[in-house]
Amino acid sequence: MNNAQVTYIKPRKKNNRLWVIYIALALIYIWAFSGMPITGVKETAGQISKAIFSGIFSPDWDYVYLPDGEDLLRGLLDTIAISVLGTFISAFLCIPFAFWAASNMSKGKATTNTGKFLLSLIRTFPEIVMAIMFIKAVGPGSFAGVLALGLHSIGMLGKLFSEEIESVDPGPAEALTATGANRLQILWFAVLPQVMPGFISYTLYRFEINVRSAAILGMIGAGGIGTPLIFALTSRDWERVGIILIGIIMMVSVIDLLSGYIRKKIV
Amino acid sequence: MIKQQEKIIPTPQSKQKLYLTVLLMIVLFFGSAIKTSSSLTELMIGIPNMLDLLVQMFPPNWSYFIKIIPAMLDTIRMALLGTTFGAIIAIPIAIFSASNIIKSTWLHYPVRAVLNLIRTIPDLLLAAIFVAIFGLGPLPGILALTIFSIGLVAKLTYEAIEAIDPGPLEAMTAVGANKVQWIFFGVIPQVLAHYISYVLYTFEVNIRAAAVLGLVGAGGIGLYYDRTLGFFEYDKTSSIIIFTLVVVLLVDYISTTLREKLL
Amino acid sequence: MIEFANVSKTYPNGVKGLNNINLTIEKGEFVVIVGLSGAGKSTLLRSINRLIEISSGNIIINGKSITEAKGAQLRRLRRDIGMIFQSFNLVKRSSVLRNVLSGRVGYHSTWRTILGLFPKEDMNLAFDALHRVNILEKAYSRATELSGGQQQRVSIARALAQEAKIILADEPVASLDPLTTKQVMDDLKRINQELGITTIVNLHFIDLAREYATRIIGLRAGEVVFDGPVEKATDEVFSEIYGRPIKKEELLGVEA
Amino acid sequence: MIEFANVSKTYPNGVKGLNNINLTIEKGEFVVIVGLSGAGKSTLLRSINRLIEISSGNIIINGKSITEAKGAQLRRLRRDIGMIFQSFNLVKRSSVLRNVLSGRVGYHSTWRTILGLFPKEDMNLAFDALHRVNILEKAYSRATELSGGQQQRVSIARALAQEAKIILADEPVASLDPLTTKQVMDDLKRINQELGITTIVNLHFIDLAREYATRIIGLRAGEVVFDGPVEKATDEVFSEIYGRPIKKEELLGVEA
Amino acid sequence: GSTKASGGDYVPESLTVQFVPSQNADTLEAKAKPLEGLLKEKLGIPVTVSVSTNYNTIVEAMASKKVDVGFLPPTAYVQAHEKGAAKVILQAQRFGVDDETGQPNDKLVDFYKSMFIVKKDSNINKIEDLKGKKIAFQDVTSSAGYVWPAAALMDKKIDPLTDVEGITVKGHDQAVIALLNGDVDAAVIFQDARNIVKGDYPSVFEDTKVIHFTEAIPNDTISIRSDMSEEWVKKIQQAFIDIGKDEEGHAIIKDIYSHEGYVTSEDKVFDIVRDYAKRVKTE
Ligand SMILES: Nc1ncnc2c1ncn2[C@@H]1O[C@H](COP(=O)(O)OP(=O)(O)OP(=O)(O)O)[C@@H](O)[C@H]1O
Ligand SMILES: Nc1ncnc2c1ncn2[C@@H]1O[C@H](COP(=O)(O)OP(=O)(O)OP(=O)(O)O)[C@@H](O)[C@H]1O
Ligand SMILES: [Mg+2]
Ligand SMILES: [Mg+2]
Repeated sequence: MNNAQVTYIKPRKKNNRLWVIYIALALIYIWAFSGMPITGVKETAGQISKAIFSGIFSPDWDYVYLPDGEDLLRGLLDTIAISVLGTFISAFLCIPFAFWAASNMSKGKATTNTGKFLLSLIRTFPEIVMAIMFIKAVGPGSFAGVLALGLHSIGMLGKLFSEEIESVDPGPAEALTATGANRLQILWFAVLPQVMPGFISYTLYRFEINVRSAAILGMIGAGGIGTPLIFALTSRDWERVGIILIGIIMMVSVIDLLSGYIRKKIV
Repeated sequence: MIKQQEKIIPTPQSKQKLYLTVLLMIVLFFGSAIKTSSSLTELMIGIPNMLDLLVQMFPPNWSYFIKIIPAMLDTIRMALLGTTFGAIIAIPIAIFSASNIIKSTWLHYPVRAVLNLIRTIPDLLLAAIFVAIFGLGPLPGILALTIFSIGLVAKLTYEAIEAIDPGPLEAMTAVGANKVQWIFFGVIPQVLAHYISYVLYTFEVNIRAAAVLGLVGAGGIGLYYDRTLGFFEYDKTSSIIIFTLVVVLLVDYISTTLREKLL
Repeated sequence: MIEFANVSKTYPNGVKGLNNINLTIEKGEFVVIVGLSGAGKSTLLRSINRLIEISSGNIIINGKSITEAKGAQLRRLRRDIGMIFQSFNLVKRSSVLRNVLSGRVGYHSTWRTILGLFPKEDMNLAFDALHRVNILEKAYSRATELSGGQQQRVSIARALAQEAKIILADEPVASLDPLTTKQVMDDLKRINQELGITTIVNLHFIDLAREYATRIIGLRAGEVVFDGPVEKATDEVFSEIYGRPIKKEELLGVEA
Repeated sequence: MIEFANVSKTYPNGVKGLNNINLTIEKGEFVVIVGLSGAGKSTLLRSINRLIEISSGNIIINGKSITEAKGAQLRRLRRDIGMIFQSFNLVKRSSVLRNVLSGRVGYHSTWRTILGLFPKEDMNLAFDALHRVNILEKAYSRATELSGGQQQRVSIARALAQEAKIILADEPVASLDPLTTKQVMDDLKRINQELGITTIVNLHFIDLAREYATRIIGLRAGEVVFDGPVEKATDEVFSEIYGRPIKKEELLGVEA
Repeated sequence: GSTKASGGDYVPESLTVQFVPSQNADTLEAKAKPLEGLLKEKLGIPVTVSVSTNYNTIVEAMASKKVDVGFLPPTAYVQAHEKGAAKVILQAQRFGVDDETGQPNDKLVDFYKSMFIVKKDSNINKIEDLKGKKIAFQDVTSSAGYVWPAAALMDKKIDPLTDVEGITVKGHDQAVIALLNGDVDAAVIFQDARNIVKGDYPSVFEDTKVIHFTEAIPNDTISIRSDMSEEWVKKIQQAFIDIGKDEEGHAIIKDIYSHEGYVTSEDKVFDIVRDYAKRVKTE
């Protein structure tokens, strides 16, 4: 083969534009760092943190099970029930929002943007304000916690779901379009099978976050392990904190293992 | 036409597993509903009470905006640093947690366990420890946000890594790339967009939920939520929400433009 | 009948995929489109069922403009056009059968299809189609578990099951062995002849084109550079289509 | 020299991809592997550079067992084997050039490559390779913006830039037009002859196989059913490979 | 205060009680069941007790009639009363705290105090010295952590917002630690929050000194929804008082809430809270 003269033109990138961005970023970071005083380690650091850690590492095992209730095991069980239901609610309710906000699913930027805006709004609405709203509606207790979690999680799940939808392979949807399928059919046959692993994986992740949000629920008397945790923390009862943490970590790890297993089965 | 193979319609796999899963889901759902004494009718009856609160939130107290600007700037600043540090530390953790990159379970299980631990530590405890070590102020706040960001970014990123197209990885294996090259040429281009999006999301979460900053005496916007709720001044609460929303949308806008430009 | 009237397509990045195409394809024709890689073959095919929006012009199918069609009407038009994709476009995670059945959704109500309640005849159609491309035994496998050629065949089965009036095939045999190639092309030809289904195929093989086509259209850089019955598509014509004289031995298969 | 000793591969779902393969391929050979879709061609090819782990047996490349190789040694062995994939395996979001350059990473230190500091010669090699497959002008496009054939060519360019001692090509011309096909096959042949690079190609075209191969291996259901010089690969042999007599007119291109 | 909150005709068929822990409790348990049992026994109707750490939610829940009885801190009670959501029926009693040692004494009181502490070796010895100094406060909604101390400052003509550098911390324990760390020059805490930190920092009493005690702050209330019938108000009042006197009951409320007993109370007692709220600038 005669190797003809190889000529190539390196395309001119929009370098000047990029520079503006880099400089702006640098300025923002300089501003941010300027507000961060360098403080040394405190004299009391050793003593207090030693007290904290030695407390946490000698957990209050008695608390695991108390015959008259309100112990670690029952707290964790309550927490799981709240998170399961909250997660179910949000995982279902967020799906329409997610499709609404996904740029490759809705026609026109305006639709997508309103969807994204709504999700941002839900996310910005603090969990505690939602909790107050639901306590007014159904009274304090686990149900209010479930609702607050369920509604609040829509914001995050909706966002993550919509991004998952945005990254699907358009090929199968194209094929369905070509067979004359309507939008719902395209979603069902071409999009859902592709996004399902992502959806499930995000839902499981959110479930895990919800388990940990127990602390927020605890504040409003929703039961679960959050209330005793906050009480233990504010009264600096580190042994109690220690055992509760162990409980939560074990629970989260089990959930993580299970979700890893489930994901492997479905991906 | 060519004579074809015999037409034997194969039998589908048993759906037992699917049915079992669905059944388990239903049991979980209703079990939890009973355990938490949830009732839809109760919610329906209570909705007017709920709206009562929303009504009190309007109109927002616009003049409160000016008051919270410094706190908001502080929050943004600390959130920015916390997110940045967290996002950087999250990279190796995410890579070591991904089972399609690190094949040996001996490595990614311990790393994931550490990650679980990081994600489980409650804000209050982090605050107590960091305040004890560094005293009050922005530094413990930033550190607490860093820890939180590591958990969020690393978890989401490693799951994104596990879902990438294995084709290019195969190609990189075939050219004899070492692990680092394999990651840079096969993995990173595929997850970069995801990673950036998760980092920006974490930044947003840090701005919204910077209550931990209040716990360590670093001020921030979380304090104002407590204050306005404590005084039942819902019009002010709503103006904080709106302000936060504006900031979040702004960050979102800037980040999408940036992403389009850089990727 | 498919009519192209002054059809042009410019991609967002400025590449001109099609440049002022005017064509009329009659019912029952077996058209093969040839051209270099990047000539615009896929673009032309995909504009027929409006998988890509053309930039200007109009495409009329059996008297109805698909360019202007909307909603249910557009879906109806598309249902009658089957497509075999160059890159298969299978739902990787779904079973082969489900992929094939997805070709039938245009015929049923949304709810029925979503609940998976396809009528018995549809199931038979799907199994028939799979049988015809020789992968019936893989009906319940996931699409990921198939070899390249097997995936291509699933994609063909989907189009067959659709019972369309027009079939568009974008390099349907690119990954197939000669036997299956022959079988697929024969099948396309047979349904073309027996049922009078208009068939438009993108092909890279000149000899296959000559063997099966009733008409050959040559594309170059988005323009039609040849359009005529297969007898007129001489070697000189192919030279013209491919942009430079083709030596005898370069024509694949015309004796090594 | 590539030696297969009693190589078998069973996929986790029980499908037998390869069944007790014994082969020796000498340096400088141009081997074409033919067989029905699903016969195990890809499996065979991919076991050579150990992209799939074989279930039993041993594969020895130039005296070193790749089956037993580890770490740097395995990488070194792989660096010397270029591969062209059936499904391209490009990083869709990266530029064409970066995809091609990724073929060079085995030659340089980690830091150099991740910082993108490829030496001038590597850049030239990459541009040369792109030029050779006629898509130099797309060097800075993203892989997603290319047509199917163009993507295939990028994948070929990557393997060319790798300057390997063995090239494995899994249906390298499936999506290419005859001109580019010819060019690519010629290129493969040329580097095979000039540089003595052992080349193993999966092909579906009997005539292409006959034209380019020095040796043809026929696979059926994971077993070698023919192995011999191209002269011996008569039509009867192909019938055998494809599992039933092939009529004259079914051999693609042997006169339509 | 308004009087519309008195007298109603609501007769409960079951009772929802919510408890918000008082700031100045040194041991706390997040337990509801024991009190639930005691009340059920005394009242003869089903009772549910829950604990919350946020008094906004309990006030709102009382306002929308989702909670019948709430243990409210004084400031929260005043706000609930203003919303017409609650009226006070009882106040909790605790043992007083010895000003010298910071340890509980055996006087039953229905008020507590807040105090200013500084490091032992500090040259700040009285309120006036605090001008221009860094002080750890709680959030401005806190009686002991902000309102009462701020009033004390204002008595000495020191503006709590401008004349001192206030740092808001969360938790009285954090205020003590901030002081020990030297992050602040003084801290305001309830009497005597140093006990919480003692476990982690045993020498806290030796290393700090008190420079000022504030006026008395009324103890937590037990408040009841405003439309509760007179008869039931009496019944509930009596039930709580009985629990405090009953041996078993006393042990439980002491153990869990560090309450010693309950005495009847009236809205007037909380006028001082309203006065302070009016006087003290929060923004
Ligand atoms: N989405 C796209 N964005 C930008 N340019 C595109 C896009 N798709 C195709 N092109 C360009 O349009 C031209 C025609 O592409 P097309 O896919 O129609 O070619 P083709 O004839 O089908 O080629 P092949 O035989 O390789 O499949 C090519 O130059 C290609 O690079
Ligand atoms: N990952 C996998 N899991 C299970 N079975 C597989 C997998 N990959 C391939 N197979 C099966 O192994 C057999 C051989 O596949 P292979 O990909 O080697 O065929 P091939 O000869 O390359 O076919 P084609 O010409 O269609 O590409 C096929 O029956 C296929 O279904
Ligand atoms: Mg094409
Ligand atoms: Mg193959």
